[in-house]
This record gives sequence, structure tokens and C-alpha cells, in this order.
Amino acid sequence: MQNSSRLALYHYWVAFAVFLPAVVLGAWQMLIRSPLPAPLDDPDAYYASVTLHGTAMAYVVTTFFAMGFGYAVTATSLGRPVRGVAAAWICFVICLIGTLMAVAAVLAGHASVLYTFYPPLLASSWYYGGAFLLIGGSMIWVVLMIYNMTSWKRDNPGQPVPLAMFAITATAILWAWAASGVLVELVGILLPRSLGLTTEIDAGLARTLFSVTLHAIVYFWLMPAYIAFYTLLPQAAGGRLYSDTMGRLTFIMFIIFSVPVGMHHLFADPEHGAGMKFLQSFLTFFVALPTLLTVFSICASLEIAGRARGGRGLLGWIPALPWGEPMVLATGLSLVMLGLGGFGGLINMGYAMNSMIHNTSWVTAHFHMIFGGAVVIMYFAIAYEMWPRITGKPLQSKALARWQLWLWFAGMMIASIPWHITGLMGQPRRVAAFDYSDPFVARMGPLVIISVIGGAILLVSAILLIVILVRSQLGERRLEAPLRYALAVNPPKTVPAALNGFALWNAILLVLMVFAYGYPIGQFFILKSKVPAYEVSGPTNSAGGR
Amino acid sequence: MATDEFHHSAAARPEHVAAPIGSEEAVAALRNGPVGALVVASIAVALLFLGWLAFYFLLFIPRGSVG
Amino acid sequence: MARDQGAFRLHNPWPKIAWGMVALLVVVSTVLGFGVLSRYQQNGPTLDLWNAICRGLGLSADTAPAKEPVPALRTPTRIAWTSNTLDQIAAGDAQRGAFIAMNCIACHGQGGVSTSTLIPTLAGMDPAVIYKQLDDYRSGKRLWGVMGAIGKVVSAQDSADVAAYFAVQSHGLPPLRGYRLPESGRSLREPDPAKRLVYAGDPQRGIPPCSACHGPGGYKLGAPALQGQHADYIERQLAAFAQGIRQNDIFEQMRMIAKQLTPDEMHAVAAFYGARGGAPSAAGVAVR
Amino acid sequence: MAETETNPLRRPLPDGVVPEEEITRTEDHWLAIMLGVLGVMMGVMVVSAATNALHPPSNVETIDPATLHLGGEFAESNLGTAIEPDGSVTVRIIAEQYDFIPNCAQVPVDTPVKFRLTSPDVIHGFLLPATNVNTMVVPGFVAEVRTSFSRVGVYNMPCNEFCGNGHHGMWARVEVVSKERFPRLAATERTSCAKQ
Repeated sequence: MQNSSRLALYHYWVAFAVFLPAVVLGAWQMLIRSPLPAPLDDPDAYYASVTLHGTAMAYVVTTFFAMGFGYAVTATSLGRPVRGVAAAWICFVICLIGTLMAVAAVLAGHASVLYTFYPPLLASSWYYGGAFLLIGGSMIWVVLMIYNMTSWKRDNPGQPVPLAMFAITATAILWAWAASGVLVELVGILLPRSLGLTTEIDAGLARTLFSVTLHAIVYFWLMPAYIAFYTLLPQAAGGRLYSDTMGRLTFIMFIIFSVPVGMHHLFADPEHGAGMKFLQSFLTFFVALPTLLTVFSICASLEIAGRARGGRGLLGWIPALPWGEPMVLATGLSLVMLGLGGFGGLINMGYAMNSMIHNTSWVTAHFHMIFGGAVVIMYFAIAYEMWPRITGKPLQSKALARWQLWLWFAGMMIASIPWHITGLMGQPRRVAAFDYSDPFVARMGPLVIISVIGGAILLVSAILLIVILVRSQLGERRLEAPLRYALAVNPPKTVPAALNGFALWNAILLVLMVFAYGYPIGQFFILKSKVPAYEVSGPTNSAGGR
Repeated sequence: MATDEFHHSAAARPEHVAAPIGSEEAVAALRNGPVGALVVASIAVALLFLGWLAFYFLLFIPRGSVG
Repeated sequence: MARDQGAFRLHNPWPKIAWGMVALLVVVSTVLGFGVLSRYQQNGPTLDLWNAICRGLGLSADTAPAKEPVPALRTPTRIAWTSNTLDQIAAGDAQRGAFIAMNCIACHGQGGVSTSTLIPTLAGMDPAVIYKQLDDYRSGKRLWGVMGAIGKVVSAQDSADVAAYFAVQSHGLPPLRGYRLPESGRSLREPDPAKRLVYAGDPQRGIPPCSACHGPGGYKLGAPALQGQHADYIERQLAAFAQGIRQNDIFEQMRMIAKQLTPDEMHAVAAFYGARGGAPSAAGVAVR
Repeated sequence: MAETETNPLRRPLPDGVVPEEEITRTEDHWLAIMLGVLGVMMGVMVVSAATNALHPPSNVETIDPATLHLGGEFAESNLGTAIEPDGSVTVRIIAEQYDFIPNCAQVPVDTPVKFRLTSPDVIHGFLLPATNVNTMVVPGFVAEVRTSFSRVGVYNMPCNEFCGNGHHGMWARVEVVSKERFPRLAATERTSCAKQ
């Protein structure tokens, strides 16, 4: 168990150590594109910074956090040490090397292509290589999660896999499906071109492959938060999980519906027909379903807790909840942001309606609300829940943790809501500088300034997070507090095989993927759409980079 | 799977820990079904739904037809 | 199996239900997407089922040539950045180029470092730029006195060779790179108009930052580095683009930008570039 | 948040007190309602898309990005606004690092407009704020958006997809003018409101 704990702790520390500088970059980016004076106001620095911010937040923080969380959940929910610890450490080192490579390439100015890559813009092969090591390396973790679950099932025949373990394995499987797109793009298109092995890039194909990743990756980020909702929150609130079965079903639905829907990120792209776009828009509606189910299940679980704590009447259970618990507070704040972000998502996926907001600040606002808000705030809560368990040192302190969560919530709301509005007004995203003397842009000025204030609050909150974690880490070891998961109202004694494993769901997803992506990817073998690449760091030698 | 232990959470002292729920409380809480949860979740979904319709017909459609 | 019912109550229901639902999703979305929605076209006739399916898949596109009369074709250059062209440029032989370049040094200076402020320095210039300009002189797309006649006597291979030679000469233009160290004052907040135009452009007039293509910290295929180039030469070229005297820029990009610039701005931008980069022949460089 | 300090050791819930069937039934009802809500939204979307012919811009058409300027539809002499024989207009625009060409396009109001754009280099984005005109411009493909404008006015036209270090300088305009003001000249010659 010691080794499993150390494994989790190292992953968490990498995640949060990357998190803080990435928040600093984010706050500065908001400043440079505002009407306010900004230090180092150089557009090149902005684009490099956006690349670094996105790479850090989307790939590094999330992957390391999910991996650490996975090891912790495996050890605690199965009640035995993680199997394959050596492989886990190798995975850790590979991912760390990949991170350093990618970060170095961006800092050197050779990779300002943003974390979504945007071929035919071409970055240095160090950047793609780093991304490949990080994402590809995390596949070792995927295998380890599946291995730990199946070996436990073998040792405990007929027993239901604990919901937490079932869910983290679902996360791993989802990540494997999600990462397949970007890994194929990296290995098949970007790395060969950046190494000079090929001369051209199929931008349409590359975008299509990336879209396989682009939506599902958000659910990969989201899953630890949902696992906390289902397995940690009811316990922290002092209640019971309303339905174990619904929890399993929710995670299964996430696997099935979060991958074959990525084309809603390509609604505005010219390389796909409207019919294929509608298919995936249709499927995207169903990815809202598990979240809508979760909202009810979580409310019901909280109601049980609130009523047990003396809450009376229709809504009296809400004030009766232990809001002083970071996990409970974070969930409340998270659900508010999830509601707003989910609302934005329902707009984005609405087929033609996507045209209203595509690539405007609305989109930035949407995924900051979902990921930067609803998900990350649960990462904080998980960290606060886990740190005392892993280190045996008490949290320093709970009051500070509450401040930190509230500040993060306030900062994200103040930053994101004005973005939604400027997006509707037509503000393009990822722009280094706006000309506020233009009347069209000037109207957005006050809103942009408000969101800068939100960014500053987020920065304060991120610093506070690190302060809390460091102080807790430096405290004295005096706790023996094993992690306990929430008990369902009716703890499962047996569950059908379909809800105790993933074979059926993987088969279904494969069919759906062929249906949704078979033609869109296959068409590029017929279309003549290869184009030259454009190296962002300039020609590697003379004559146009050749 | 046992609950016959004190509940632990991110707290330093036992008095900061939420009390665990017992069988009787759970039964009592669920006697009428999770009505409060249904109300809260329904209001949230209704707002989402009405907001979506408002955006569709008051913002998106007036901005003109494209295809 | 007392607790196996899950969301629906059927005996051993999961695979059956799951596959049934998937089939339903596939059928409904296909019918709606291809059978219904794809039939209706914005500003166009409603299609029959077969055409709707083709349209929905993206097999048939709106590619029919427009029926309106097409103005006489006007092209800025014969050069296109195809892989053939780039291969030809990359195959340039700098040693052979050195012999050809002996004909150039009378005007363009020893090693391509020009001493005349109206004649560009070629040392360090991207070979693709030299190659394209020589071809434009050859084809008459760029008209400039004696260069037209010279262009006619050098072959495409000669152009590639001489471009390769000048590209590797030092003491001229710095190499173009897509990155630079960040520095304050390179945004639209900058009061100095030259620095502002070079690093931030003027979005309201559709003027992108010069530096994004011409450096520092920018690169675009076919765009020359301007740091260290003679200010007088830059200013004269900007004026030529603005007046339509020079028209060999692909997609009239420089013509469009130069037309937006005032004479003062042209002078300031030219001086900004001329004053930087530290070409040894700093003669005639205006200080901003 | 006063705790009940008794905290007795608890036993799991006895079987059948709150039957799983009941929980499942509640969840099933919720699931059905949610499917209904999503179904209504989908219905709204499909019906309005069919009646108004609303689509995301999806004209799959390939083109060689390197030779656009040498001839054909996107040669510089053919960029700008053209009047079709049926009275509708076609606007051809090049999006390249870091400009739209022409950087000001003129179109008549209440007239079917077809924007056709392509890129000779990298990916760009074409957006007219306050309208639903919004498409990616991917090299190798011709992006097409069909619409008509109901309001006269000047629309800013920022590039909305990161295209390199000059991205922030890539702004242009579309001027929607009354039918009377729209020059008849466009029938034979391409027009734009870019400075000539």
C-alpha cells in the first residue's frame, strides 16, 4: 500500500506543479488581450503561452491527475496494492519525459501551434514527440487499470467490482478510445512530416482524427470528477449513494457516447458532408444523458444525507448538508458550473446553431466552465480528500480549503460569463491583441476587463491551493485514515456481467465508431486533399523548409 | 463494504467529520422517495431546456439562415 | 439475480437492449440526416433522395462553374509554391551560383551586401525569394529597368544556383525565423506607429503585422527578411505596390497592404527595418 | 453544522426495506423524462433545420492550394463579388496568412449570397459577427456558406482560427448595401470595397 500511495502522490504533485504556472500564463493571456496595460505584450509570446497553457492543462495536468487518482482508487477500492507498480513507475517517467520535451519545444518558440495542433501548421518534432510520449505513455496506465480490475475479478469470482474501480477502469478504457485519434494523427501524419519523412499533410484527415480525441478527452478529464460524485461525495456528506446500478450505467454511457460524437467540433469544417455532421450531432445529444442522470442521482444521494442530518420539508435537506466539507462544497459549486457549461454545450452541439458561436470566445468560455470550473474544482476536492490519506498528515486547513474553492468558483464565473457574452457578440478566440479603438471591439472592452478580474481571482486561488498542499505535506504525520467509499442504499451483491465488465460496451462502441467515423475517415483515401506543411519556427534549411 | 467504522473525511479532528448515515435514517429519508432531489433536478433541467429554446428561437434563428 | 433489473426489466436483458438501442440510433439518425435534412438546400432546390444522400455524404458538391462572365485572367507571377518549384530551389548549387553572382556584385555589392540604398542587399535572403523575383523579371511580371534584361538571360537553374549562393552569404539580412525573444511594447498599445505596425499591424485597416512574415520572429514562404535591408529600397517598393507599379505579389497582398499605408507610415516602417539588423552598409539609413 | 455526537456503529441497510425495484423505477422515470426533454430539443432542431434549410457549412470540394493564383476560380482577377445570371451573388475570398483578399467585400441586402473561400496556406476561420456566417477555411478545400443578409451595415470579419503569429492582424469587412447602391458593374467585373 505504501508504494501505491507514493505512486499516487508523485502523480498528483506533477499535476499540481504544472497547474500553477499554467494558471499564471492563463491570467497573463487574459491581460494581454484586454484593454489594460500588460507586461511583455508581444503577440508571439501570447501564442506560445496559449500553446503551453493548453498543453499543460489539457494533457499534462489531467493525465497525471487521472493516473494518480487511478492508482489511489485501485489500491483503496480493491483493498490490495496496485499490481504492476514497476510498470507504473516506468509509465510515470515516460510521461514526465514527454512533458519536458513538449514544454521545452514550446518555450524555445518552436511549437506555437496550440495544443490542438492545427496542421498544416507544423511544430518541431520535439513537441509532437513529447506529446506522443505523454499520451502514448499513459496507455501503460490504461493497461494497468484494466489488468488490476480483471485480476481482481479473477480472484473474486461472482463479486461485483467496486463502483469506484469499475468507474476508473471505464475512465481508462475511454481514454484509450479517445487517445487513439490523436495518437494516429501524431504517428501517421505529424511526426513523419516534422521529421522530414513525408512532404505533405492531409489537414482534413488530421483534423478528423483529432476530433475523435477532442470530445472524448473532455470526458476523460471529467471522469475523476464523476467518480468523486458517485463514490466519495455521498460518504463525505454523510449519506448513501442512491443507486449503484445507475452509477455503472452512467460510466458505461460515457464510454459509448463520448467518442463517436467528436465531429461536432468540425461542424464548420468544409471536409465533411452535412449528413455525417447530423449523425454525430444526433449522437451528441445522448452524451448529455449520463450527466442528466448523474444530476438526479447525486441530488438524491445528497437528499438522503441531508435528511439524515435532520433536514425536513421539501428542500430543508439542502441547508442541512455539511457544506463545510470541501468535497460537499466543491460538488455544489461544481454542479452550478456544470449546469452553465452544459448549457453552453447544448448550444454548441445544435447542428446549424453551432455557426452562431463557432470559434468565438463562447467556446473558450464553455470549456473553461466545464473543465476549468466543474472538473478542476473536483480535482481540488479530491486532492483535499486524498492528501491526508496518502501522507497521513492532516489538511492545513479546511477553512483555507473552503476559501480556495469559493475563490476558484467566483473567479471562474467572473471570467467565463463575460466571455460567453463577448462570444455571442462575435469576439474571435485565441487572438493575441484586440484593437480597442475599433468601435466593434470597444463594446467588448468592459466585459473583457471583468473577465481579467476573474483571471486574477483564479490565480489567487491556484496559489492558495499550492499553499494548502505544501503546508499539509510539511505537517506532522499523525493520521491513520483509510479512504472509504460511499455505500449504496442497496449495496450490490451480484450484478449482471454486463454491468461488471466492458466487453459488450467496447463491442458496441466499435460498431458506433465505424458508423460515425468510418466514412468521414475513409473518404480521405479518395479525396485529393494533401497540402504542404508550414513550419511555425521557420524553414529548417533554405528553400521553404525543405 | 462495511460501514461499521467511523466515517473519515478530509478533516483533522473527529468532530469535523460528518456523521455516517444509518439504516433507520436512510429508510426515513427514502420513505417518500427522493422528492426534494426530483424537484431540484427538475428545476435545473427545466431552466436548461427553456434557456436552450430561448437561445434557439431568440438568438440563433433571427441571425439568419445559413447552409 | 434479485438486483439485476437495472434500468429495464427483462430477463438477461443487457445485450439485447443495448444492441437494440444502437440499431435504433443508427436507423433514426441516418433517416433524419440523409433522408430528411440533406434534401433541403439553402438558396437551392430541394433534392431527391439519391442526391440528398450524395450531398449529405459530401460526394456531390456545389462545384458547377458559375455561369456569370469571368473577367480577363490576371496573374501576378508564374511561380507557384508547388513541390516541383521547391525541389528546384532546393537543388540550387551555391558554388555554381558564385560564378553567376559575379555579374551581380557591381550593383548588389560584394557578397550581395549592397552599398546603394536603392538596391537591395541579397546576402542572407531566402533563396525562394530570389528565385521567384528572378522568374518574375524573366516573365515580365516585375518590371524594373535592367533586371528585366538580366532575368531573360538567366535560366531557372541559374536562378536557383545564384539564390543558393546569396542565401548563405553573411553580413547581410538575418535568417528568417518563426520565433523571437518576447519583449514589451509589441502590441497595439505601443505609441510608436512604426513599431506598432511592424509588430501588431492595424486590424481596422486589414494590415497584418509586418513581422509575422518579414521578421523578426516571423516567416512566410516567398517573403523576404527586411531587417537590415536598405530603408530607401523598402520605402520605394512600398510606394510601387501602393501605386500598382509593382504587381508581382501573389494575391495582391502587398498591394492591398501598401494602399492602406500613408506615405509617412511607409517611411517610418522602412526606417524601422533599415535601422535594425545592423547591416554593415548602413549608408542612408534613416533614424526613426 | 452541529453533529449528533452519538455516532453509534451502524449496520448496513436490511434488505428489502427500500427495495431496489423502487429505486430502479424512480431512476427509470427520470431517464424517460430526460429522453423526452432531449427528444423535444432534437425535434425542434430537425424541424427548423428542414423548414429553413439550416445546415452547418458542408460543401465538400477539394482544390490545389499551391496554384490558386495561376488561374481558375480563385485567381486575383476573379476575387470579390460577382452577380450570377439569376440575380444572386457569389463572393470569392482568399484567406491567407494574414489577410483576407479582398479585405472588404460588398454584397446587396435581401439577396441570396454564396461565399466561397479557400486558403493557399494554413487553416483560417471566416466569421461575420451577429450573423450565422461562420466557417473554417481549410487548405485543400473550398469552404462555402450560403445565406442572405436582412440588414444593411458593415460587418467586421475577423479570422477566427489560429493561423500563425500574425493571426490577430487578420481582420476584414463585409459591407451589406442596399440593392440600389450595389454596383451593376459586378455583373461583368468583380467588385469589392477594398481601396483600389
